[in-house]
Amino acid sequence: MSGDIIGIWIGAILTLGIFSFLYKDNPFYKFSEALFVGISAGYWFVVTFWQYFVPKFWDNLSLSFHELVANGRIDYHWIYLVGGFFGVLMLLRLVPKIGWLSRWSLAFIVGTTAGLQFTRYLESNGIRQVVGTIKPLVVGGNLGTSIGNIIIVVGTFTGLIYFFFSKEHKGAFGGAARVGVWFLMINFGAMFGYTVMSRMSLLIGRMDYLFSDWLKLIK
Amino acid sequence: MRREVPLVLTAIVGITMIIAHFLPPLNSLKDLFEDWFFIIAAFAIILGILNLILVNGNNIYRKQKGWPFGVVVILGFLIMTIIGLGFSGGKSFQDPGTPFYYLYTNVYSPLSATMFALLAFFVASASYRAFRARNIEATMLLLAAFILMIGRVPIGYWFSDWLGDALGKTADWIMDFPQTAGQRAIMIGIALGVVSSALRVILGLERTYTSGE
Amino acid sequence: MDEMANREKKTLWENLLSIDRRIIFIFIALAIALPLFFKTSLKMPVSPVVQEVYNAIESLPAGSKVLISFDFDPGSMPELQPMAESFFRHCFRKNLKVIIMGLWPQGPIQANIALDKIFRELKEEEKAVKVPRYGIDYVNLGFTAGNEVVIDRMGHDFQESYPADAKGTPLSKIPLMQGVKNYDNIDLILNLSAGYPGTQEWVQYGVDVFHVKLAAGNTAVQAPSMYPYVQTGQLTGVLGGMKGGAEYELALKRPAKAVSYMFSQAIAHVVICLFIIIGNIAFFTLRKKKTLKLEK
Amino acid sequence: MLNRIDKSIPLYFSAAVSVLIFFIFVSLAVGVEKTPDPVNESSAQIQIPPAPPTNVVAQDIPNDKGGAITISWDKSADDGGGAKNVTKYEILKSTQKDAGYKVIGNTTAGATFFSDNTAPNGVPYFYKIRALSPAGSSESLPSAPAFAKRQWFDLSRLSLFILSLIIGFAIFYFIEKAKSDKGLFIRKIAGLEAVDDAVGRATEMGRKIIFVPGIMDMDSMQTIAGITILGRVAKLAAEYEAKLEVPVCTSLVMVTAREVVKEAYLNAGRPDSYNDNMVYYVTNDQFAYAAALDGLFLRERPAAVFLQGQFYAESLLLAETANSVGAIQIAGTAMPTQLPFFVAACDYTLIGEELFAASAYLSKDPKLLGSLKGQDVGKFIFLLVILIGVVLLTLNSVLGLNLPDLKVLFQGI
Repeated sequence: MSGDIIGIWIGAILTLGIFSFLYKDNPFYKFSEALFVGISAGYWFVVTFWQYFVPKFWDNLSLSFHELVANGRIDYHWIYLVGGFFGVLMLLRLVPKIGWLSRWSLAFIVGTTAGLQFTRYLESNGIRQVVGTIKPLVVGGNLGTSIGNIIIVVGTFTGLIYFFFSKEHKGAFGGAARVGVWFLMINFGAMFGYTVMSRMSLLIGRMDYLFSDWLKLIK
Repeated sequence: MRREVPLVLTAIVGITMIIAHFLPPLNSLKDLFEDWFFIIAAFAIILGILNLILVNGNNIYRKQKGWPFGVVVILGFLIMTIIGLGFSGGKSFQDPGTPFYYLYTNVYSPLSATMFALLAFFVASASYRAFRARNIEATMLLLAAFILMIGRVPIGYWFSDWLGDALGKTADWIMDFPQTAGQRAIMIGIALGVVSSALRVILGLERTYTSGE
Repeated sequence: MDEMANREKKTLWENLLSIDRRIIFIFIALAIALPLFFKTSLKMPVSPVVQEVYNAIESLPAGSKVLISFDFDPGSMPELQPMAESFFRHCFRKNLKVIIMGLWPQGPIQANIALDKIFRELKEEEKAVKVPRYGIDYVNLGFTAGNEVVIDRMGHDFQESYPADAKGTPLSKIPLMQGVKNYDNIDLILNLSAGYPGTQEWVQYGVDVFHVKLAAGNTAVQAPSMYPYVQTGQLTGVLGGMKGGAEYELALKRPAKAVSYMFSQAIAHVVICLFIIIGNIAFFTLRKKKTLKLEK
Repeated sequence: MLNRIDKSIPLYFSAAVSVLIFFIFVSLAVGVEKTPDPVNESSAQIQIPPAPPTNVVAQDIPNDKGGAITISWDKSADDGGGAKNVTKYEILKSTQKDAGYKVIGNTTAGATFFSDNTAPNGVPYFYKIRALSPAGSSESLPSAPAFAKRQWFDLSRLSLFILSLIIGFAIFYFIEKAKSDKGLFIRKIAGLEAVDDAVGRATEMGRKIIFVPGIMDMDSMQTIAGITILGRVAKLAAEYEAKLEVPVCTSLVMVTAREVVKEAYLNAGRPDSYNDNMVYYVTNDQFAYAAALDGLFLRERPAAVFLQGQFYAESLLLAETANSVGAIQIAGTAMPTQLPFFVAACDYTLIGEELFAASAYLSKDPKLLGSLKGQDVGKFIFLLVILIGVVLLTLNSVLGLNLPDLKVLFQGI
């Protein structure tokens, strides 16, 4: 029980330490910041070890090792050694003379990312959004939907025109691009306004922590 | 070897990933490569940690300005790591009752949540500065933000059910139509940007990170 | 007009335009903190998307299995933790079996924090109700890396992603997991999500492929992009941010944190809007003055 | 200018024609949509045990690597109707039509299909569905035999494949073409025009440039785009002899960014000015990283801050703090949720696609600029699809016609 109380005191003091940044930079904030950096680096190191390294690498290899010892069979889990190989290449950066070998691992990562995201974005960001925009401009007897559809089609169309790089924004093309910018602005404003709610609730959460969990002023 | 292997490797892996998307027997390559990525990242984190210790250790050694905070960074890291790896029951290090869980809930979590909560203040100061009706574009930004801010909370209901409903509905309408339209244009543009960058990377046109020396 | 007064006024507006942001910070802090001390609950209708989530749980017979995926971290606690608590309250009240998992590393810890609180509450308030037992009434599978791939693999067999629970007990030895092979044996999936991977991935890889029944709680930022899925029925319902959490508490007839927070929320919004209005008045007053000067 | 537009017209035209041909081709392939069979709900008598499920159909799951069969059926009349007492369905499988059935799984009431992922390729299986209620159970007739097949090409992704080819080819074509075509027009991007000024200002003031490549790892294209921009900025910084600092969030980004910055200094002819300490790791944690950067901004008071990459909620934490110390800020991200904050708090913001165009734009390399023109062809195709699709649907709606819905083309996606 007392451990909990000490814990809340620690948490509350660190909370105030971060908030003190709003006034100005000060040793209290610097301490909280330094502790945060250290603790979080440790946190992710531990998480990486137990939740990535062990299950993805160690467990897979020990599985295939057991299979080899028990049945003399070479099973497909050995393939995770390739990942380990690239991982070790990364660590070779610590040896200046052969550090350049780490670029092989970078090349593998960058190639994978480029290939994966090529199709992923074209599909989910490109085609899905295009399909979503194909709507009839006039829907019989439903003025609201008609207006909504017209706005979506016009907004997407002109917004996309804004992004053209190889045409000068002049004349009718420039006019369309201008309308496109209006839609982008409405999008930004709306997203901003929408997010305010969520940001305020974060602060409410912290205030509640201070006033009810720590000071017990609110029951 | 130094120059060619990375370029060729990037191209081969990239093209394989694209093709694998269309050939069902190769679909699982994606999962495998992602697992490999996690393994590489897990190895690589050691580089980052060494760098962190080196930078802070250096500050302490040379007694540079603010060096005591370097001590805090290194101590924080060591405590969390030693407890997490050695004294919190291995894989179940996140279970309630472990020392790791205690540090998580009482140190990591409050720091993280408070940092996030600073946004409440910054949202206010940024909107005060940025939302001025300077021209048509800025006015649209301002109006959309204003209506959404009012419409999303039940302020209108203080006065009357009707007003609350009308404000909420206007806010929903903006989100559903003009907002969606702008968002779509951005997203489609991004799709093409990614496709083009990915292709430049695969073709070896943008290769700053794998050539040289 | 008096020269002096004119100059003074001008400086006032100018000061307002380039106000020290710390003054805004104080107002925001007060706007959030003070209302917390008043027990005011705002009039608020329970919106249909929230009611749908409530109905989805309410309609399950006792003993049904519910999978809750915790896909968020402490940063989103104020928004999602009240929802998590409400979900647990509702599930345990209905005697449902709860399986917890996480696509975010910190998710399962958040689940433990919520459970901790609920159990204490149960012990204090409703002594008659038995506290749920681990392995029989609920189980925490923990986190596993792989994002949407995890969702896909679990559709074939939970074992592919989770050979054991978070404590390392093999699933085959956990009573609750008997007869649970994949989503076919789960009656409802709940997802608490603050980003990627989250509700969108559950819809695309869980609902679209394996046709599970899914309801979600989201941060206010993310919720609007989920409404289209609710329209098409891919998602049963969604709780959006603190407001969604508050509405759910009202639906559950057990107002808790989220409801009491809504007052602060509203006041803070009013304060920001007032600042924006003041900023614009100052801006236009100054601009008018400048043009007048130019005309002279 | 006119001349250039003229030259590009045939290309836009041929792109349009190929898209149209593709539409016609796929429309024919997709064919007319089947109307679903009406569900038979007439026999609502109270029966014990429940009425059996009917119309059991087993099929290979299309477009997969094999090993799976999907089974569908019509609900028992007592599921949702009649006695309403069906609690669940069991799925039975056998290699013979009349014997040897074993339960392989179950579903809740109301379900009408099940995927069997344990069917080896090429082996025919029969399936039955058993409806269970407290009063008893009843089995359906067996399905026709089905066997799992491996498909080599995923036909549901055909339209994506063709589109990838067209856009990929367009980009490739313009990269090649740009090698000879010197006068390629690219519109001004304000945020990128300001890069020179920002670096110059940092040099004059003798203050630092801080470059933040987002908080994600190298498995994001946005991070990669951010790092290529870092390459251009580092080269400028080397030329101007400005001080550059790059705090990063993951180890892989640290390693990559070091390569890039080192290379840039080498290319600028100042390899001696480079040292590894310019790029350093802070922590993998989103908010701890933001806390460290905010402290850094206040203490160093940088003259210019670049925020280029994938950002989440920390976007405004960084931008507002950098703004408060008077730094010129050039931000860029493809995260639609964070763009509003950059737009509100930064001097310049690269919006979505502009982030990916930035490195090409800054390099002024004709080949890279050519790829931007290729992207425009992609946009043109998308605009065309939207336009045609909208016109067809509107005609249908206004005139009551029955023209094809272009959405059909992308059904599988």
